[in-house]
Amino acid sequence: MIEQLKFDFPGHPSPVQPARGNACIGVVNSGNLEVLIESAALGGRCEVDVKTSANGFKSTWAAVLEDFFARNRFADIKISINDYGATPAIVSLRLDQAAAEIMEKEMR
Amino acid sequence: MNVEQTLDKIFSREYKIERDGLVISGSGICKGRTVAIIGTVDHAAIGVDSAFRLASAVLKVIQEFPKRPILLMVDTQGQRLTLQDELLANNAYLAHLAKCFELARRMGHRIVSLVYGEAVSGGYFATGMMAERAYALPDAQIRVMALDAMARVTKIPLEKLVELCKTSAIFAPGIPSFVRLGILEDVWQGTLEDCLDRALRLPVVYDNRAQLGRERGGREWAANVAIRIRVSAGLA
Amino acid sequence: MMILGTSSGWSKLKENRHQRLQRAAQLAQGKVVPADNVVALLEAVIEPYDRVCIEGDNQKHADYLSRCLTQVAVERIHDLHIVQSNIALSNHLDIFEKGIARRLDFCYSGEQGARMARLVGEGKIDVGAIHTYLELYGRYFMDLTPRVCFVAADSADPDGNIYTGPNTEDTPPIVESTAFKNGIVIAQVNDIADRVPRVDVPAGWVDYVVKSPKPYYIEPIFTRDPAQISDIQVLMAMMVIKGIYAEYGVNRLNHGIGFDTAAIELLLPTYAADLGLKGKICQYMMVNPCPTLIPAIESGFIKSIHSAGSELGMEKYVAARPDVFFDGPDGSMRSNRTFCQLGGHYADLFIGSTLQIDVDGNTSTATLDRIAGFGGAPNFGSDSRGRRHSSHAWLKAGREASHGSTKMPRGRKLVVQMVETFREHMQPTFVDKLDAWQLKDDFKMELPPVMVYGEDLTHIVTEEGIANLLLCRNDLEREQAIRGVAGFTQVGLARSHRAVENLRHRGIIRRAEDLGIDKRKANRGMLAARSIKDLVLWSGGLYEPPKRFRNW
Amino acid sequence: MNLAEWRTRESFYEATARRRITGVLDQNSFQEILGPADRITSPHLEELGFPVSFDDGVVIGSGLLNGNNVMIAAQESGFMGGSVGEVHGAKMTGLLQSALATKTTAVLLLLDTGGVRLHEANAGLVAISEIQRAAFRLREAGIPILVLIGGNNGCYGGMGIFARCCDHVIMSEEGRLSLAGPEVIETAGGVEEFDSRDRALVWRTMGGKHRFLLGEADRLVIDDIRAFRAAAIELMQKPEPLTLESMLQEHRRLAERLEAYGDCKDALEIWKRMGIPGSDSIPIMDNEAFHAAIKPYVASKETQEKKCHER
Repeated sequence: MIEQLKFDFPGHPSPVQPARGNACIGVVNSGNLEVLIESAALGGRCEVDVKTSANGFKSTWAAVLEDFFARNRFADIKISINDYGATPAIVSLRLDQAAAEIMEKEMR
Repeated sequence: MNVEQTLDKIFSREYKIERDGLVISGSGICKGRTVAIIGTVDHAAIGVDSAFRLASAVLKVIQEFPKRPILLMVDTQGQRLTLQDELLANNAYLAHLAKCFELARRMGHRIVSLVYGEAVSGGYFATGMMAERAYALPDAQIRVMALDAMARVTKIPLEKLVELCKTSAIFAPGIPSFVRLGILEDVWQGTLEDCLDRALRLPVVYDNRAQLGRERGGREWAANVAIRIRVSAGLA
Repeated sequence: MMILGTSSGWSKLKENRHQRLQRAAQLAQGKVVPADNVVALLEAVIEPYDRVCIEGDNQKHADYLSRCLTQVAVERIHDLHIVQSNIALSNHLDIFEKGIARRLDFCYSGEQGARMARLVGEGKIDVGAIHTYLELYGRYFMDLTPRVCFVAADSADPDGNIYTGPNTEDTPPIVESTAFKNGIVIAQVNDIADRVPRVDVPAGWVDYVVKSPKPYYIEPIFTRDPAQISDIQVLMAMMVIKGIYAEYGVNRLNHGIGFDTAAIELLLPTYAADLGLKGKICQYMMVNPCPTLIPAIESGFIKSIHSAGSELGMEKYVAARPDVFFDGPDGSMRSNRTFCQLGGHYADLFIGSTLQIDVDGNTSTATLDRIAGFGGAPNFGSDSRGRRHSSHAWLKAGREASHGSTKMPRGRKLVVQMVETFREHMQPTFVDKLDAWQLKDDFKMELPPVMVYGEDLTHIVTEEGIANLLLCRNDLEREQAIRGVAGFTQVGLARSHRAVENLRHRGIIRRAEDLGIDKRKANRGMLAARSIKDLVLWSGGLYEPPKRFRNW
Repeated sequence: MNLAEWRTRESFYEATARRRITGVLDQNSFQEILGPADRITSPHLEELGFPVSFDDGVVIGSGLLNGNNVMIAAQESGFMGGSVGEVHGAKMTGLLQSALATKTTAVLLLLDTGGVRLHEANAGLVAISEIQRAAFRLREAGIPILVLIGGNNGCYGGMGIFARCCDHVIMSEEGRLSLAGPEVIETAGGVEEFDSRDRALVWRTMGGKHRFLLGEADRLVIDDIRAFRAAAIELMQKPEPLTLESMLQEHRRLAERLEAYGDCKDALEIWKRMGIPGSDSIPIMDNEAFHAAIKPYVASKETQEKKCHER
């Protein structure tokens, strides 16, 4: 069954400005995930919605996401994830790719 | 009912068919209108040879009897599952058949299909589902895959599938599902002669299945998504 | 002459051997035994409580002979002591289930590990010890000398000269230990020919030759499809090349057989070449002819490879590259696990993957409910204390380990474990306690099955970076260095952030960015081959992959 | 092999649906329709407790191909085997309908699919039929549909039939185009009928080279996104007529195939019968060598049809 997790992070006080409205990275297949990153009016905060087929890893998700927001100066960003049992290494990689992608004007 | 018994009822015995392997072709008279008959028998597994024969029959009607309506009699267990069929590209033979039906439609032939035996997956897709309007007899069998096989492939427990089948037409085998999704226009009951006659009197449609599916509450997304796309593309 | 000794009869083994041969006299024509006579032959030449060695390698198996052994009458032949490096086939264990054999000394049991565990639990197998390859071969000549051995080979001539084919593997120590201690040597061959292409075992050492109904069982176990290498593995491989191979100038090494090291091999012609490392790293390798080595060989990276065994599909390629591989006068490869293990033990670096690493750096591939063993990895993956020759890499590692102490200069072997912090299904690689301890208790072993001991381990590479354990000054630092690359596992989360930052500052932990590696460039596009077909193209069509690896 | 040249290639087989699209189209020209942010996911997968994808495994939109307006769809290889469910299918049908309304130069379909998504069996089957119907309307209007096949799933089931209902098929050697998959045939007829683990057999039965040799693919290209793009540019303004004449031609071609190879049990026999010297080594030839080897013996689909026509 799919577990739904929601996380909320304070935005960065001097955030970077995304070049695009959204970007989507990754594929929902076994051991992988899809990350949709969007600009959203969230009063400066950041939100993450996770739907995952691997249940019981909330604290791991929290740690991975915390680390991600510590690396990136984001505010007013919404991230939505469809996960099919990816490891934290893959999750971090896809998050970084999504973050880089939304900062680029054109889609590669 | 076998094919002869069914045709007896539709055409009040005024028909003539030839059998070539698992393929039949011929014509009958329904309420004074001559209708071409093309179809398969004996739960045909459709391989390259049968697909080719069906296409020959369609092309013959197009060439010899312009605008004659076609009744497509369906009894198929699906495509034939052999290496040799795939080696010769069974998909190409079935595509060729589909294109022949499309050509017939363009050239003014009404096409009505009737599942009188069984209809399974790719075999139905390339035959009965090519018709302008598709019908079935009440005791016919239609499915994409049997539930136990589906459970095996999708790794969903069989009990769960059986339970979901009670409410969802999306994967439940059987005629009611295919009606609710708009794949079948209707089930023929009562006098079959009248049924065919009525079907041939309906206005020409191109593809009303998504709309029917939505009206009948079987599937909403097909119609809605197509509309949303047209909106997104700035067309509506 | 005065006789001081008390014993008489110094040739009992020889006399006993003669009796055995006599019993089997009717079953052979010369040395050739028809396949149908093999069960009777085994009943004639084997005696209860004998020590029997069955050739079970990584590649070739005396599978027909071992199957025949399951068919002997248990009232005639029982309580055998089997010595065998690799328990790979179900019939290897059937003989224990039936009571034909009882005691077992071995190295590796792989896929049979779970059944082995069950039989040990039921008291059907009495395990002497789980060895490394070199240990077991050594004991063939010490206290575990076989009375009878079964070997497998490609062909034999009617006199009994044997050609092993490219998979010589374990045959030499098995035959030599048996034949020179008056044992019985039985060879299963795929073919009996008038002349063999080359003589790998002289006829004089061989007693019986059997043409098996089917060729010996062989699996392409070292073939890694580049299509399955992930971006993360590419990233880790880039870190290894830049952060370890280039840093130490590693030229003589052994690679494990996983996808991680396959990624390194496939980055040599691209990433490593771009870094100008050709001719500076990876010139001499002790490794099976893994197909993923082809691009590096073809681009001139690798000068020489010695192999423990061959690999299915690589025969023509290996034969066409005699400057790189060890090929016989007949043109085909000659492998030898003993020498490959020996060379690898004295090389400058071992790198491979593992399933678990604890906070002391002990690693293990043992999993619960299985008794598997490690084969050759512990010999490759340990410091060679007897080494007396120097090299740049060895001395540099030694200097790092000595922390500037000037007393006695000495080198260190680089022993690297390359892992992702989580395996599939979110199994953490880093753990507080290895499953090996549980296994030790469950099966009442004397030692937990550890593959690489922490004291031998010098580097850990994960997607998070490289931990150089040589530079750690004490156990506390070492533990933090390990935690510092353990990612989001519990072990990793329990790190001291301050300590880890300090280690990073001192270059003990190095992240991709510290090494100047752009993570976004770490993708499969860097690989010199992305599919088996690419490998075939690199080989000019010489590599003939088994059918199951093809998509063309 | 020239490593420098090889390194400039970008594998179509390995690329995601989005990357295939942006690589095939003119740079920066792709405009996605109903993208991930619209979150049109499959309600049926969700109900069954399976992970969903924001685009339900198919990316659709418009863009430019060599400066011409085209519409394009690409199935995502990794999501549910590229299978067609209700939403997935409706997106493709809607795209084709929009292409008809906007009269684009061509439609490109990058298919990578096992066919019907069994989790949505009935809805998936009719979805493919609706895609097909919409495609026929487009062809009637003279707008060519190009099918590109070179992904991991090949193109099977109803979509395999559909692909050959379009104007042109462009394949790589890695691509497969067929109806029933190897595993399905093995399940039905046993391993003696079809050993699905024998991948060489799978590819010489269903793969790009054999399909090209039979005339089932118009172009056989190397596994490089740019090669697919070049072939698409070449064919995008060449609609295939669907007329009585063209159908009779195709009918004759298929009759000849049955006649010539109907008794063959392996592609190797067919290739031998085609008279290609060294046909046994066809699987191992690179694209260039393959085209050179077969040229004198196998007419392209176009010339085959021309020949039929002349008769």
